[in-house]
Amino acid sequence: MKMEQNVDYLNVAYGPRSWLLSTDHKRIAILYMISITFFFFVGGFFALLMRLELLTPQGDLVAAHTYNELFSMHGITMIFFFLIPSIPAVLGNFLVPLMIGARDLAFPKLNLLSWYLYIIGGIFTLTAMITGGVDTGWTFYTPLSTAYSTTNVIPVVTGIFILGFSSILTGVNFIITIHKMRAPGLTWFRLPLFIWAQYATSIIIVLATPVIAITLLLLIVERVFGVGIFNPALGGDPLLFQHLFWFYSHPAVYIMVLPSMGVVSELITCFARKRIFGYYFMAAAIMAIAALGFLVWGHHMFVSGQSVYASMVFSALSYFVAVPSAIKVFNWLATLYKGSISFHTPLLYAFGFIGLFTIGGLTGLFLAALAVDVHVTDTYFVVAHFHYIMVGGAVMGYLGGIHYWWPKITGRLYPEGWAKFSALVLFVGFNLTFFPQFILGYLGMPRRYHVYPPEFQVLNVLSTAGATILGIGYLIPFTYLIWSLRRGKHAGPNPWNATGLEWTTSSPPPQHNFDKTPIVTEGPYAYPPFEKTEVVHGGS
Amino acid sequence: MNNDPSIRLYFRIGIILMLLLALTISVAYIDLGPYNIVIALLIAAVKATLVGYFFMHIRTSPRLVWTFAIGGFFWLFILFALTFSDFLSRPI
Amino acid sequence: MADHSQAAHAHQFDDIKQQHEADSLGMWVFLTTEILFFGALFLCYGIYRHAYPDAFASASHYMDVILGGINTAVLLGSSLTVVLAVHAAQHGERKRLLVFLVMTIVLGCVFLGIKGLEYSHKFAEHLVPGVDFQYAGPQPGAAEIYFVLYFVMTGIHALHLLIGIGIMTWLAVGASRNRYGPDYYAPVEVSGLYWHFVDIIWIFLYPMIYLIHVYR
Amino acid sequence: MTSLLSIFPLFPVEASQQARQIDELYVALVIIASIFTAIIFVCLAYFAVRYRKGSRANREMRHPENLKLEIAWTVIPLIISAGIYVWSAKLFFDLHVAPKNAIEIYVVAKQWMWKIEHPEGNREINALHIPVGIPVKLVMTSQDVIHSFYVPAFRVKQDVLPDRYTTEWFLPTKVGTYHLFCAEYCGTGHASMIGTVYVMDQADYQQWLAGKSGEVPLATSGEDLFQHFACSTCHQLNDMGRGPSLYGLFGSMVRLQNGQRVIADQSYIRNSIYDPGDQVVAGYRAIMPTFRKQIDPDQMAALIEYIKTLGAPAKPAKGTKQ
Ligand code: HEA
Ligand code: HEA
Ligand code: HEC
Ligand code: CUA
Ligand SMILES: [Cu+2]
Repeated sequence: MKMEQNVDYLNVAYGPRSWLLSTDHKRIAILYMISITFFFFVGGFFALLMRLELLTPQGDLVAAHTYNELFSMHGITMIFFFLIPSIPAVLGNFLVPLMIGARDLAFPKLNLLSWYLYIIGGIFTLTAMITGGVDTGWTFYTPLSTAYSTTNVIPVVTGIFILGFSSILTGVNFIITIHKMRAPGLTWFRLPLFIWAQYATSIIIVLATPVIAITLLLLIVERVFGVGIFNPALGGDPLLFQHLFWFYSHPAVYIMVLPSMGVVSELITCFARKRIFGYYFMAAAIMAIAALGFLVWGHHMFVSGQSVYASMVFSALSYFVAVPSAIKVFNWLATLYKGSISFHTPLLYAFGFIGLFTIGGLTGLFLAALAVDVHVTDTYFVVAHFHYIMVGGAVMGYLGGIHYWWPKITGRLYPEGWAKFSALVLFVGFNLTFFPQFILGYLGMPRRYHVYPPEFQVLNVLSTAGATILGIGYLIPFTYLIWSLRRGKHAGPNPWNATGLEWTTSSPPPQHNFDKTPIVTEGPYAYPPFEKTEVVHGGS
Repeated sequence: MNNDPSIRLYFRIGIILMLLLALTISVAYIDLGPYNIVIALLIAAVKATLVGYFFMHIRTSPRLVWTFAIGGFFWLFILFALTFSDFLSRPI
Repeated sequence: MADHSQAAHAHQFDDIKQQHEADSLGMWVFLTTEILFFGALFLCYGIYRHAYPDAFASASHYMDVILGGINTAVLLGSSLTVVLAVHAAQHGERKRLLVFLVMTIVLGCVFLGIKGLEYSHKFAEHLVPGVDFQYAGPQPGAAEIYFVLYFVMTGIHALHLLIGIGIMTWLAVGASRNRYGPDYYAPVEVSGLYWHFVDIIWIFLYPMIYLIHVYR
Repeated sequence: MTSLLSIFPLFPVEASQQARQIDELYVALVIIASIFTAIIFVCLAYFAVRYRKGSRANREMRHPENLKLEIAWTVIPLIISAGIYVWSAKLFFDLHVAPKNAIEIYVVAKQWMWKIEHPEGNREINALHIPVGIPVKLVMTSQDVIHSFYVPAFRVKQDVLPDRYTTEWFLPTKVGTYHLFCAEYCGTGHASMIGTVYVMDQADYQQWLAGKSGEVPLATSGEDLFQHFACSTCHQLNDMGRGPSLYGLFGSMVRLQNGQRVIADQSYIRNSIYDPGDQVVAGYRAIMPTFRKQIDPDQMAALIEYIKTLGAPAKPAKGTKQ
């Protein structure tokens, strides 16, 4: 075993320069992982304060204005600085070249630039938050954001604007890499679904992000110069802002969830030791979600004063995007059917994803139902819906992926017992936090309220209790994953006996990923028949 | 100057572009009611297509390039179509 | 042998051909984002022109159709010089490459000069929203939106052009050092794509901004 | 069971006609969602146990494709969705067509309060008194940012925008007091921009209207404003003045200079006064000055109510004077 001490991407070079100037996609992925974890805890910290305030109907912990800043900054950090970059910039960055048998992304320097843009954007936004905050909600609706808010709107928005370019660079990079750098024999329909998901996500990023960029730029212009692009008092139309905002932000929700779906497909097949059911439908569904996702943004504007006919069109289209999601859920189930399922932590997260995404998605149908949305829009029902998908779905998928590829990334195994325990804590805490919010919402409790009528208190207390459990649940993996860096068992190249090119190279992979370019001769998920599952390959 | 056929093509396209520019300016001075903008944008589209097709070599590019070029405009069309579907059917 | 033969491919690619294809596709994908970037502005323009047709028409009378026309011609001309530069690079005609690059830079600067002139007129006429806006015509509010969009759209376009000039200068320096040749001209070609795109944007901006009801 | 529901209610009170209908749709959705969730959770659990590694289950099915299944789970959700869509769209459309006999009440929102103006002249703040059994239509605008008028018990909500009228209607069916919330985030005081809706029976309502004596009906104060701002110098009884006569204007079809035709509703009149240049009546010159600075939203409501009283549409050919 001593011979195994070969050079990998982690020990080729040491020192901050070797990281901060690295163009190795694997190192950049680590940089991203550290940064988004930081922002996740910042966002979670805001969430905890919010939940504490909501323990009682009165505003006793923080003042109205502070509370408004809390949810704005919570939403902004979580969406823009955590969830959107989470899977693409960390797992995608690490795995896309590995999974397609390439030595790196097509444009490694742009990749590094993308991280720097992320950091610059983050510093802008973070500084602005610390030095005065922002209180517009993550949606920045005009004219509140341009003419009335007295907070640091401009620096925050500038930060997000810069971040947009970081996103775009990652997207362009992935698209070109997947098009041009696949290993010999790796045809499109031999790609793992994770790659399909990254590809679709990148397409969305590339087509949607420029629109939010220009919209935020116009917002800045309007605020700085006091002109009226979106301000009705000066002849503008605030609904135009909302259209432009949601043209990005609805597709953005698929930027957040598609990569998770890709992860889940990998996890399910690996731990059911079975080929994915309906591979072609799964790939097609991913692309369909990406494309149809662009047609439904108006469902955020049913009561905004948008024309009734437009609302009806957007509602109908929203149902179309639900269908490919249904296809995915059922195909995952069918993959488990007659599998040989072993319950490692990643699979628990995958189960969590499927269950919670289903609930979140189905309640999305409530919101897309026009008349019901009139009642529940801007209430906690919406808050519950999107946390179910984003926290219950996307974040679970991210954690599942982190656990699954942790051995590949670090060469170490995480402690299985603790990991299972924390997955359970998260699941319980999550449901306790957000299920009561569905009821609250239907009862009519508006969102973005820091004081509320006393009859809503019981459910709010439950929710806060859940959030506490959830917070602890997040601290456990944070702790043991760091612990495992030094103390974890050595993993070996393929601890899960998984298929996929990333498992054919050593863990952690060498600097240029593969000793020689792999040649692909079969489709993905070619799991051996069950009798032979004991066979361990790789090793050497 | 050599007489490489593609150079001659480039110059020819250049001249056509200038002629279209002249056309678009002169048409603008005629009152065609709502059709002025239609014609102006049509001419612009033709010019853009010429630049794209010949100068940017879409003509000889792989299909993928076509896809991205057209895809961008198609998505722009989506943005326009659905946004205008709101503004044109108001108020109700 | 000329310098360019040393142009080895970057480590992540298999060969120079793959690298070239990746570079050019990368630029196309980037241009796709640019279509939507400007497209969203065009949408704002479309919405407000639809809402305030008369105000836009009267406000556009403050534009100088001739200067705008000259600028269009300048940019169209620069597209021609760029494509000739790409052609020269491809065929290893080093001197002509340099000449066309310099011509492109000059034309780009002429465009910006004229644009600057027009901007200065707007300042003189108090037609700069947010800074100094006094508008005598009807519907000043809507007219102000027109001018905001005018400045934002042409401003961002000018910024793109400025970046383009920077890239062309960098290419010209490279060309003078013989960096490009038949087997390594991707940077010239890819930058050319960008330049043409900036030209295409202007092709649309010109009629949208300048040519509204000029017959009145 | 009922007692449990009264301690932990799952629905707000149903106090309007719409509330009932929306709750029905909601319950249907809950049932559909529960069925799907149940199917998925049961399958997950069952497969997890049955096909756990090492279990002695029959695993013969090596073909991970099945077109029929795929089509089934594409088409079934599609059909269900279509059903939900039609149902909800129908209700939604009805939410936007107020009955003709609805009382029209003006709502002006500002950071952070609701101002209500009844046609009878009664004004109230953060409170809305209405009679039971009669449809009410709110004509709403905002003085600053976007707000949203939300009464959970009625299941209605509509954003209130600056520089524009939006409307919302409901038919209260149950006497009582209900929450009024501002549902669109509008700045610091958003959470305290709340109020109470009082649904009263007819007699109480009449008494309430009368009780606040000294109120001048909106239309009357509108008439005063009409004189005060000297509108009548241009707008006279007939079209002989410099501007068109406003008699019979409300609800009629107006031909504009640019060839469009528009219905003269509240929004149109408001726009004609604030931005006279935007929609010029055919045959007139755009000489009317804007009154944006002079007339606030409350006065606007009064003026509109006054113009509404100026006779039914009588003249067929408006905007034909040359
Ligand atoms: C990752 C994030 C994510 C995802 C994937 C989704 C997915 C969906 N969302 Fe969600 N949504 C958000 C994040 C997300 N959303 C956020 C952040 C907001 C609020 C923003 C704000 O205002 O701050 C929001 C708000 C929001 C609204 C506006 C609510 C309002 O403000 O009034 C609507 C309305 O239609 C909606 C609908 C949907 C639908 C139909 C889907 C669909 O894609 C869901 C599809 C999935 C399924 C349907 C489940 C699986 C299918 C089955 C189990 C089979 C059965 C299916 C059928 C019978 C059809 N969402
Ligand atoms: C990816 C997106 C994401 C994620 C992960 C979360 C995570 C959480 N969210 Fe978030 N949320 C949003 C996106 C997200 N949210 C958005 C977009 C909005 C809308 C904003 C708006 O209206 O504009 C919103 C709004 C929102 C509200 C509504 C506020 C309101 O309308 O008034 C609430 C209320 O309960 C809430 C709660 C939570 C909780 C309890 C978590 C938990 O999952 C968080 C758990 C994590 C932790 C608790 C971190 C653990 C850390 C510690 C314990 C250490 C302490 C920290 C330090 C020492 C620095 N969120
Ligand atoms: C200087 C003369 C003048 C004054 C003063 C004036 N108006 Fe007008 N108004 C006009 C003219 C001319 C038109 C038709 C052209 C147009 O639509 O702008 C008009 C149009 C209107 C219309 C649309 C009528 C239609 O037939 O569609 C309304 C409503 C209106 N005015 C209300 C008012 C009110 C209320 C006031 C006072 C607060 C007022 N006007 C003051 C000249 C005037
Ligand atoms: Cu007013 Cu919220
Ligand atoms: Cu959405």
